Order: sequence, then C-alpha cells, then structure tokens
Amino acid sequence: MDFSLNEDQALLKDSLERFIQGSYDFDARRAHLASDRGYSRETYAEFAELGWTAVPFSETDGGLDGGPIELMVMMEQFGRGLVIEPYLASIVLAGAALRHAADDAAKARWLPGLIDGSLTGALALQEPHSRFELASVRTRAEREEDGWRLTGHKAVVLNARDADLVIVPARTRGRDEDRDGITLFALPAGTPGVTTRAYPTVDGMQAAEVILEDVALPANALIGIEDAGLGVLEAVAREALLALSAEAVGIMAVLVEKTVDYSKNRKQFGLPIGAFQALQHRMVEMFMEHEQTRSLLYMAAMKLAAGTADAERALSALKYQVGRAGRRIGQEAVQLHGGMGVTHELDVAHYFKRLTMIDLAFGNADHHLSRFAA
Amino acid sequence: MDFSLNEDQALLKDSLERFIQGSYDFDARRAHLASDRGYSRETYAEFAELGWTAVPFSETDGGLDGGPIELMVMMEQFGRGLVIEPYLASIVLAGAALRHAADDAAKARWLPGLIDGSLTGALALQEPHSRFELASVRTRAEREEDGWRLTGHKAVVLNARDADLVIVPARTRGRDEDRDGITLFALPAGTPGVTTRAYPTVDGMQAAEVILEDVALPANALIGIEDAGLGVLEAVAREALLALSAEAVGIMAVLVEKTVDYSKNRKQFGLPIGAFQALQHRMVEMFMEHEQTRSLLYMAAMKLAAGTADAERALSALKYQVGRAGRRIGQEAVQLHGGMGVTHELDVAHYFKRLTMIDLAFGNADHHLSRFAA
Amino acid sequence: MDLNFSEADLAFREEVRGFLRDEYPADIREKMTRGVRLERDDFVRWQQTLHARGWAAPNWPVEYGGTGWSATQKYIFTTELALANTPTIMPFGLSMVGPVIYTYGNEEQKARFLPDILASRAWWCQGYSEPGAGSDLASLKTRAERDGDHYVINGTKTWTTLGQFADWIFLLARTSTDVSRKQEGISFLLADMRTPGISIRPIITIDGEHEVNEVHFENVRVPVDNLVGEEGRGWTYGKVLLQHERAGIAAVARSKFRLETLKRLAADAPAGGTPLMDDPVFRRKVAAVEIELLALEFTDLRTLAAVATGGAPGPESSILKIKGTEVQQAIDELYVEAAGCYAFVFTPELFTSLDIPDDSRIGPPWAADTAPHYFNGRKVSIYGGTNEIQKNIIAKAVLGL
Amino acid sequence: MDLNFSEADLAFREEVRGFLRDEYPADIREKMTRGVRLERDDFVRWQQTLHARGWAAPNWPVEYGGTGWSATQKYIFTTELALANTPTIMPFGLSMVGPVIYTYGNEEQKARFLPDILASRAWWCQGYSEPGAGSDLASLKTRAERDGDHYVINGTKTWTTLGQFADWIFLLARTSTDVSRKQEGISFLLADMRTPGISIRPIITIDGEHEVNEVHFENVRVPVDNLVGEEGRGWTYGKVLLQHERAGIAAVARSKFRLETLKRLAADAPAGGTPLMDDPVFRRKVAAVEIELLALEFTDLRTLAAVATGGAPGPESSILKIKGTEVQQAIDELYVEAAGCYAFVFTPELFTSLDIPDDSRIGPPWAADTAPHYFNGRKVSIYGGTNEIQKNIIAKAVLGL
Repeated sequence: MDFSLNEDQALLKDSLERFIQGSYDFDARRAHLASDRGYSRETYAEFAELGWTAVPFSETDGGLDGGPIELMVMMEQFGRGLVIEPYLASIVLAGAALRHAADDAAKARWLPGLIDGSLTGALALQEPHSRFELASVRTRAEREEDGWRLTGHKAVVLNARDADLVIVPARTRGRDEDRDGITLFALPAGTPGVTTRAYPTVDGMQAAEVILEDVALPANALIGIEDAGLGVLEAVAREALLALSAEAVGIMAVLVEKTVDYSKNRKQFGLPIGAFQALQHRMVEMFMEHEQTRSLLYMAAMKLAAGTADAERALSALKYQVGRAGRRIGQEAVQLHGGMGVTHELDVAHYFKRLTMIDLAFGNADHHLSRFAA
Repeated sequence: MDFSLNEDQALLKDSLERFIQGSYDFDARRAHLASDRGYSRETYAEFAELGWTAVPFSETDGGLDGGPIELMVMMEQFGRGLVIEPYLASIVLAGAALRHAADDAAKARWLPGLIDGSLTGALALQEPHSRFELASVRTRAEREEDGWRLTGHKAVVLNARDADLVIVPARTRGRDEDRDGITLFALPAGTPGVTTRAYPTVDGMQAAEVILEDVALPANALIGIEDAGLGVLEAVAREALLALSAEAVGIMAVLVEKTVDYSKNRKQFGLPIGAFQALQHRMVEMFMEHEQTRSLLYMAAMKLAAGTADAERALSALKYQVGRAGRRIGQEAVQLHGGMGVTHELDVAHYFKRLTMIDLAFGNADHHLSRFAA
Repeated sequence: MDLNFSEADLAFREEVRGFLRDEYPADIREKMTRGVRLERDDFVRWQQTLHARGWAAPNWPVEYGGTGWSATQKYIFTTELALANTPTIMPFGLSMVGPVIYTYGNEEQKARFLPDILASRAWWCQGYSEPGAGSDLASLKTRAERDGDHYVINGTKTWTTLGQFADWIFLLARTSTDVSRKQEGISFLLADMRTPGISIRPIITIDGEHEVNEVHFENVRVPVDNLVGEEGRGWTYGKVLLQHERAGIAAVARSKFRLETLKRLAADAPAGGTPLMDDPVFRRKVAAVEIELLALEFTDLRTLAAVATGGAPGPESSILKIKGTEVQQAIDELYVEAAGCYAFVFTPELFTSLDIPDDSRIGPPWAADTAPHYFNGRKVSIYGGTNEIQKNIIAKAVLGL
Repeated sequence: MDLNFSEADLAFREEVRGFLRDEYPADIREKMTRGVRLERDDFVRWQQTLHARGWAAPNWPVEYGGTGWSATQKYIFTTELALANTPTIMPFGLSMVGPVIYTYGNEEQKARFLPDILASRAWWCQGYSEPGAGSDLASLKTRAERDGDHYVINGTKTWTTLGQFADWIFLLARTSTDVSRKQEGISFLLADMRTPGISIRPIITIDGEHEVNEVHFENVRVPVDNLVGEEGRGWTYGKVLLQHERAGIAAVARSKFRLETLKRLAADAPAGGTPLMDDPVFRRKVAAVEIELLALEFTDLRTLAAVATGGAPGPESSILKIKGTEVQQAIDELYVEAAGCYAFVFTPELFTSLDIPDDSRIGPPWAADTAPHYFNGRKVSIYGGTNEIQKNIIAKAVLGL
C-alpha cells in the first residue's frame, strides 16, 4: 500500500508543473484559443519535445511505457493549466485505439507521427443518437471487393478538423445497438466523401461533425479485428475516464485554491468574505469534495494499473464522484466569486465550464452510478 | 383562488389549537404513553365530545360533512401536539374504509360508535412482504357455505390490539399482486382464530401483527363489493396521505420554531448559537423547506377537495416533499440542539422520530417520486 | 380554500390569450421559438405592442398609465405572457426608475420622463453596482459634486445590463461624505447617456455575450433638475426600487414553460435505442424539479393571496427569490443534460438571424444554447442581492436571529 | 503507487483472522450477529481475550504493553476486527486515560493504573462535558479545591457513557480561577467511583436506552496523588487525549461491514413481488453511499500512508470525522428504509438475551433495531466536537480562513 510516486513519475510531474506554471498562464491560453487553429501547434510540439506524447506508448513502439499512474499525473496538470491542446484526442483516444488494436503496419504508419507530435489524431466515438452508449453505432461499413465503404454521421469528434487521422468505429454486422459487429477504421485526412463541420466547444476545445457519405477505404484501413471493435473502445474508454477524471481533479484543486484565496482578499461589509462562517463551511465542503474525489482517483488509477477485476467499477465510482463533486465545486466557486465569477475575463469561469462539460463526456454521474449499482 | 379557511374551518382549527396548547403538553403525552393502553382513552373521549371524530363523516351518517380541508386542519394540530391517540387508525383509516364502501347495515353497526368515541377501529393495510404496494395482498379469504374463512398475516396494524373492529383486506381471487380480487372484511374484536401480537412503535403509537388462521366470518362481514376492495383502499390511502402530510407539516412547524428559539437562548463560546451565520443559513433552509411543504399541502388538499384529476399526482408530490423535507428538518433540528437533541427527555427527539417514521408510511419519498414521474 | 379563478378572472385570461394570439409579432415569436437572439428593436417593438393595448405597466398607478388590475389579474397576465414565450420586459424603465420617479419625482420630472418610459421610447439602464462593491451597495464611491446648476459626476458603475442600448441611466452617487452612516449622503440622479464624459466598456460574460457593461463617468455634468427627490435620500429610494419587482420574482410561469418544453424535447431526444424521457433516472430528476416548482408556485400564490386580501406579504415571500433562482438553475442543468454531446457545440453566430435555416446548425437547434445559458444563468443567484444576502435577510427579518 | 499489502502484512492479516476464528467467544459473536444487547461482562471478556493475546492496546508504547505494530498492521487489525463484527473496544481506559497516564503521569501512577487498564480489570469513564457547555468544553464549572492532601470536587459532568459500569472516572476540573484564559487553571484528575459524594443519574437517550449519565460530585475528596501531570495543565492533556483516537475515527471497516450486510439482507427483503435489492432506485442509493465510503476508505489510507512514511497526517485527515459520521448516518438511514414497516416495531425487551428465540420477535430480527439505531446514531455528528466545530477547525487550520 503506497501512495507515493516513483522517481520517474515524480520527474514527469515536475516537468509538467514547471511548464504549466512557467509557460501556460491564462493569457497564453487565451491567445492559443483566439488563434485560427484554436490551440497552439507550437505548444503541442513542446509537449512532444518534453516526451509527454510518448508516455503511454510501449518502448517497442517508440514510447516510454507509461501506464495509468503516468496518465493521471499528466492529466491532472493539464487540468490545472486548463490545457486546450489536443492531447486527449490525439494521445489518450486515437493513440490508445492504435495501441490496443493496430497491427504493426498500422502502428508503423501512425505512431511515430503521433509520438513526435507531427501528426495528431481523433477518435469518433459518438453519434447523434448514441448518448453514452459506446455500442450504439449506426455508421455502417459495407465490405467491397478491395476494401470498405462507410456511411454515417459521427458527432462532436474532438480535434477532427485538425487531425491527420480519425479513427472511425462502424457497424459491419448486426443491429444498431448490438455489442458485436463494430469495427474500427483508420480514416486519413482528406479522404474523399468526408465532410467535416468544425466548431469550437463551450469549454475551449475544437470539435466537428464528421459526415461520411460512401467513403471508400482500402482493406488495410481496418484496425484490429473485424466485428470486435467494441472491446477496444471500452479499453480506450477506461483510460479516457481516468484521464478526464484526473483533469477534473486538477481543475477542482485550482478552484478550491482560487476560491479560498479570493475569499481572503475580497471584502464586503468591512470584512473579508472568508470571515463569514456560512461561506467558510461551504469552502470546507468544497475542500472535502475535492479530497474525496482525489482519493477515488488514486484508487481507480491503481486498480487500472494493477488490472484488477474491479477496475471498471472503480472508474464508474470515480466518474460519478467527478460529476457530482465537480458540479458542486464549480457552482460554489462561481457563486463565491460573485459577479466576477460569471465573466469571461476571469479564469474561474473557464475552469467551471470545462469541469461542467467533463461530466457529460464518457457518461455522466447518473450513468456511472447506474453502472456501479448494476 | 383563496387560501383562507371558512368560518367553520377556522372554528375547528381554534378548537384544536386551544386543546393542544391547553391540555396536551409534553408531560401529558408522556403520561398517556406510559399508561397500559399506550394512550389516553379519556382524551380520546374528549376528541369525540369536541366533535372531531365526527368531522369526516356525512351528516346522514351522523357526521359533520368535513372534507380534505377539515382533515388537514385537524391533522396539522395533531402533529403540533404529537398526539398519540388513535384518530388516524380509527377515523382516517377504518372510518374512511366504512365511509367509502360499507352498506347501510354495516354503517349502522359501526359508525355511531366510531363517531361517539365508544369504539375504535383499525385498518390492516400491510403484510410482511407488501412494502408500499396496496395491491400486494396474500391473505386469502375462501368462500364457505354461510360466510368466509380467512388466513393470513397482517403486519404493523395501528391500534389493532385496542380496536373493536379491524378491517381486513383479503384476496378472494387472483394472484398475490393482482389489482383485482381484493375484498374488505369487518373483523370484530374477539373473533376466534385471530392472534394479535401487540407492541409499541418507535414513534409512540400502538400496533400489532394480526395473524388469521382459518378465521370464520359471516357473509355480512364483507364490506363493499367483492373483488373490488383495492379502489376503496386507494381512496382511503389518498386521505391518509393528506392526513399524514398535514401531521408532518405541523411537526415541521414546531421543529423550526423550537430550533430557532433554542438557538437564540443557547450560548456557546460567549454567543447565542443563533448568531453563527452557518447555523443561521441552515435554519433558513429549514424554514424554507417547511414553507414549501406547506404550499404543497394546501395544493393537494384543495385538489383532493375539488376532486380534480391530478389530485393523486399532487398527493405524490406532497408526500415526496414531506419525506425529503422531513428528513432534513428533523435531522437539522436534532443536530442544532446538540446532545440534548438525542435525549428522551427533550420533546424535539420525539417530534424527530414521528416525522422520520411518517416517511415510511403509505409510501416513502422515493416511492412517491417514482409515482409522480410515471 | 379554493383553487378556482372567478368568472371575471377567467374572462380576463381569455382576453390576454386572445391578445397574445393576435398581437404578439410573428417574427419575434419565431425568434423566441428558434432561440434566435433578439435585437434592441425586438424588445422595444414588443413593449410598444403592450403599450398600444394599455398594458405596458400593470404595476403603475392608473393616473400614470397603469392598468388598475387586481393582484390576481396581474398574476394571470404574467403567467400568460410567460406561457406564450414572450420576450422579457426590460425592467429598468418600467419597473425600476419609473416607480421611483412617480413616487419621489417632482411634477416636471413625471411629465418629462414617464410618458417615454411607458411608451418604451426611452431605453433606461441602471447605475447601482460599482466595481468591487458587490452586494455591499452602500459602499459606493461615485461622487456627484454640486457646481452651480449642475452635479459633476465622477466614478464607475458596473454590471450595467444592456447599457449599450440605453438612452438614459439612473444612478446612485455620493453627494456628501459628511455623514454618520455610509447609507447617508447618497442621491438618486438621472443622466442622458449622450452627456459628454460618459463612456461605456463591454464586459463579456461567461457565455461569450455582451450583456453587461462598465459605465465610466468623468466630469459628467448633469443638471440639478435631474436629481430625483431630496439630495442625500437616494439610498432610501434605491431600496424601494429593489423591492418593487416582487411580483414575478419567482419566475414560476417561465420556469413552467421551460420545464414543459424540456419534457417535450427530451421525449424526442435519442439516448441509445430509446428516448431520453423514457430513462427512469432522468424522469425522476425532472420530476423532482417539477415538484419544487409546484411548491414554489403555491408559495407564490400564497403571497399573492395575502396581498390580495389586503395583508402584507407573509414571510413566505422572502423565499421567492432564493427558490425561484434555484429552480431556474436546476432547469438549466436539465437542459444541458438533455442536450448530451450537443451541449458542447458553441456556435452563437448561427443564432443571430431568422434567415439562418435550422438545418445549418449543429445538432438539435435547441441544444446549442443550453450550456451557455446554464453558465450565464449562474448569475441569477448572484445579482439583485446574492442568495446568501437573502438568507441573511430571512434570518434577521423573519426568524429574528 | 501500489495497492498491495506486503507479504509480511498479508501473513499478519492471516494471523489476525486465525485469532478471530479461534478466540472470538462464540456467545458474544452470536449476540452481535443476532443483535442481542451486550452486558458489561461481554465487553470485558472480549477485551480480556485480546489482552491474553497481547493485543489489547496496539497504540500503546511497547514498554507499557503495546504491540509495536506498524501503521499498516494497526489498520489491518482494526479492519479485521470490524469485518468479524466484534464488539466495540471501550475507549475510555485503553484509548483515553491510558495514553494520558503513560505520557503525563508519574511512575507511581503508571504502575498503579496501567496494568488494570490493559487487562480490562478496571472500567473507566469520562468526565469532560458539563451540562450546558456543549462543544465549548473550556467553559467548565466543576471545581477542585485543594484541602491538605486532597482535592475537594464539586460539580456535574454529563454525557458520561456507560458510567453506570465504571470503577474509575477521569475528569477535568478547575483548580484555579485566577487565570487570563478560560483554558487555564484546569487540572486532570482521577477518581474512584466509590468515593463518597459521587452520584450518578441515568440519561435516557432517544432510543430509550440507558447509555449515558450525569455524574454529580458533592464535596468529593480525591487524594492529590490522583492529579495527573501538573496542576493547571489539564486542558492540554485533555486535548491530546481527544486527538488520540485518530486511527479508526472514520470507522471505514465497520461501515463496510454494515453496508455489505445490508445488501445481503435487502436481497432477501420482499418489496411487493420482488426483492428490495432489485429495486433500481434503492440500488442506486446504496451505490451512492458505497462510493462515498470507498472515497473515505482511500482518504483514510492516504492519511495512513502519510503517517507510515513518517510524515504528519495531511489535511485530508481532518475530513475523517465529518465524512465518517456522514457515511455512518447514511447507512443507518438505508437500514431503516430497508426495514420498511418493521422499522416501526419497538421491542427492545426481546433483544436482551440469547435465550429469546428469533421467531419470538416481530418481523425480521435485524429490522427491529434499525430505527432506534438510526435515531441514536444522530449523536455521532454531535459528540467528540460537532461536525460544525470540525468544519471551523478545517476552515482555520487547513484553509487558513
């Protein structure tokens, strides 16, 4: 039973902390967000130089063999910095799909670029009707003589406009909600028949609708095993749940700190508002919710790392708590900041927005409570 | 749109208020509770003298033609006084079953006694497995040549030991959970084959298990229409929901008042605890929960009185709120009273207990939220 | 106790419904339905439609253009407007400065200002809050120094809603510092927004919109004729103004409309193979908010009844702001949840004109605004005295703590 | 980061489990399982069973009879005892007065008192709270005046848990009023309960039980040898004592045992035609509490890890009391809910002896105590410093407010 980071993990954490504190302040983020791309390609290249994009991949694939603990360490710092560069889409989602399913040829084609940051990826997990069900896939892939033909609509795909590669789950067999019959395909940028309708998201990310109309793909576009893509998506989703939760815990920590600091400085009726007991107790609740969420984060990370049978359940417990505590901490942080809390000028508003939206990604609190209770 | 009481209702309210304030203090109640019977027959006789036991019955039956508004007015005061006499069991439950279903002969046999207080009644609504489902009846009644033979187990029947009459729903047709096939029977005290295992309840009432083994009843023991008893039970349950909720609102009002008063007088660290802002805000929450519950009480009472189609839904909204707000107000009242709040000596503990248990009667908050949402 | 409206009230309700059916401008109605942003002119046009019928200011005394309605009629009117999804009536002129002027202003001021307010010919904005002051309004720093026939105003006001549209501003400014309590020495002034020295800076809110502003006053010369009532009594007038908007503060009818609409939308929203509204967990959450709203409706009606029978609003009225905003925010959250992944989409530019067809938008058109609306809606428990301040008030004024 | 126990810790766990299997007295175990009330002798016998194995006081220094265990071993021990549903170990001797005596007492006191505490030969009780003092312990009024070789004690203590069983009481009393702070001038004294002038009055708790008492002191003469440490320093000792019970304050293992038991019972509890545990609404409520408990378990483990690696308990440790009691109370509520109508039954007399067969009881035997247990359990957020006081402490000590 050990909650400490090993030496490499501690170094990784230091490296991110230094970067976020030194080079990724609120103004820098704002500038990235206002740029055409909606994020900074230069900054993302720095991520790669610092080795972060390599962390989750195996040494064989040119990576650093990092696991859930390393992922958690990084994502918490990304949360603290409210990072908008497409690490989640490219490394945690597309990268993980390739790690878990791709054959050597596909890995050789895509992983070096993802790892050195010259390419980015995306994973088209959702469809307009699917809500939180990974198995709810209506995009269809028909087998053709020398490949596949895909038709369907993928919803709110993070980083889809910018991605050099979009991984697309499509139904190769069965009915809309069947668990069996889902197959993953690699869709390179510029493939004919693909329409990408891009837009920013309310929490500072970039996303797009990806509409496939009779999109022809070669036979080797298939990633992994035909009809067995759901297992891959579920493995990716486990890591994504951990990653998003770690990001959320980073955000929570910042919101608690900022709210406490603000309450010490902000005066009303001649006293710092932190002197009012009702507000003190509410900040204590925020503090406790954050610590309790952090405890579940550590638990889930360790169980996922150990590959224990109850890791899935631990992740549902975590994501439920992230949704519940995130809602409370976010709302209270805004409320205690008063009018300033609802302005675009103050970073607190942006932390609140991202924290809110994390609940809706990969199953919200209700969804995961039901899964945990099942 | 009018929230005021008419003259008769106002007089009725005054009469109860005077009695509760003048003759039913905490010590009187304690004495009644400690007596052999567990309540005061003399006090109950006073209820009858004051006309309260007559209120819900029609003038034809010797009653005062009161409706839901009158019931609400009375029960709120019983809540304020934490009255343990068997008004609910005898008048609101057994009396209502007779009102809604009995023929003239049965009414003539039982109602005069219930109304003049010389008899009391009970209604055996629950069985060990039934939880909140009125239709879940396993007690069976087999038709015999000149009557009926009943076998079954009725659970936690209020006032069963003392009652001169227990009304027993039994299954005359169909399977355990069927809505159809439930019939009501009048079971006079002393009927052979009935075992009554009596006990006090945690909230100061008297109840019993009623076990029927081959209990022979004459043909005229049947109340209402064969196989159609569920509708009667549902009509009784509607009135009982209103009555219990009104009682709960009376209790809430007392708990809010007592907690606010206590907090003004109780000193800690040199100040009345009511001066601490965190506690102030919590008392404001208690106050608001009570007012919101009262609003739903008025709504439900008026809808039940008007017989509108959505009365059932209004009652579910009310009972949900009673459970939810009752839990909060009760727990907060105890917490803010500190150690004293968990002693038998202080009335607050007893209000808390009764308020808690009301949630479990006739469907708890969860049950009614589901019904409302259905 | 009786739930029913009188025959006369029912007839009045029919009259209001008929008016809404016939006179509510179709293009504005369509904008509201499709979530297209309203322009300044849309608000003005709607208010002038009401004015044409004589219904612009139900709360004003008849002599100044009020309707003379009973409390029940006012309630019916507010409810029907909300259920018809009409635009919010801008409170700054009709509900805020108007009542101050007809109560404390002189005859010349009444004649000069009230007709334009009533006819929505002048757009007013509010100069109460100051940067850093928050709920502690009395700590205001804006000064108005007498110089001959003028006051010279210096200072900054903030959270000035839609100040960019305004013709006039009403403000509180300190005319004397030689006072024993900080509430004293404050005066209530009116200023033409075109007066030299007034400048306005947008504050972008959390949803990316330009809704509020900072208004700077640099040596702004305002005629002494624009002082309302007595010098130094502005705090008293200002408090009255804040309390004036009691009716409708719970926003029950609007919340009912939004909740019913949500249930309809969620019945069509897919969640895997079944509609979201068939998910029992979601249904129960909606039901819980609906019950809170029902309770609030009857708390509101109880207050109304108390006022209608000549009594003062009972203690229950203090609840209306707190519970009203809690319910609004809970409904906002349900919308975000119902929108699912399409709550992420941020495309305000697609909601600026009726000419942009719905199918050019991303996801269900109703979904796109859910998250920004929720984010921005956090303000309702902050402005007009935070809910914490409201609780302090109840603790003191009602519970006597 | 690593979830696993070391081989040595696993072996230790097996040792504890073996001990529990072999040595936990069968009759006491049965009482615990069947919810039969324990007698004084049951508690003593169980503690003496632990003592016979040398495990009575894991937290004591080895020289006084402690076990020398690591923090992890203590955690395992506490957990296994809870999962085996063993009786609570009475804290008054072993966790409260014992540590004060070995830390601040003189050699004569150590020799005189510690062996009897360790061997559970003496039953101690606590004289801290006073009527009306509540969480404000320092406002105590009990006086101890020096008279030759004795202190003469006058005053009243309250909330004295199981004082009716006690041989000895430790108490705080004021030995000097000539002090600048009310925390000064307080001394820590020990008194034989048979001393003339000590009388005891039962306080019946909300569940109808005699669990706590008032203890009156009327000219009670206690030898000065019974003063622990220095006169006037009792407040300091008392605070140390209150903090001593850190380990296990979250009661995680006990709550886990209770929650798992509940799930098993609810799987057999009928609710109409199906078991209660199949009701999705109930399942989700249980799940929500279980998740809170999981979080608490890991918050507890994080504290343990910090201590085990030589650090001080981190800020997270302050959470343990608040969240621990919240979870206990939430579980209490779930039991009441699961019991349904049989939660109403109040028959404590049927739970006084193993000789009363289960089928003489009303409803499922586990159901009968659920409501009284819930009612009484409201105390856990009140005693040992209310949760409000705990929040004040976190606000000040951790958040720096």
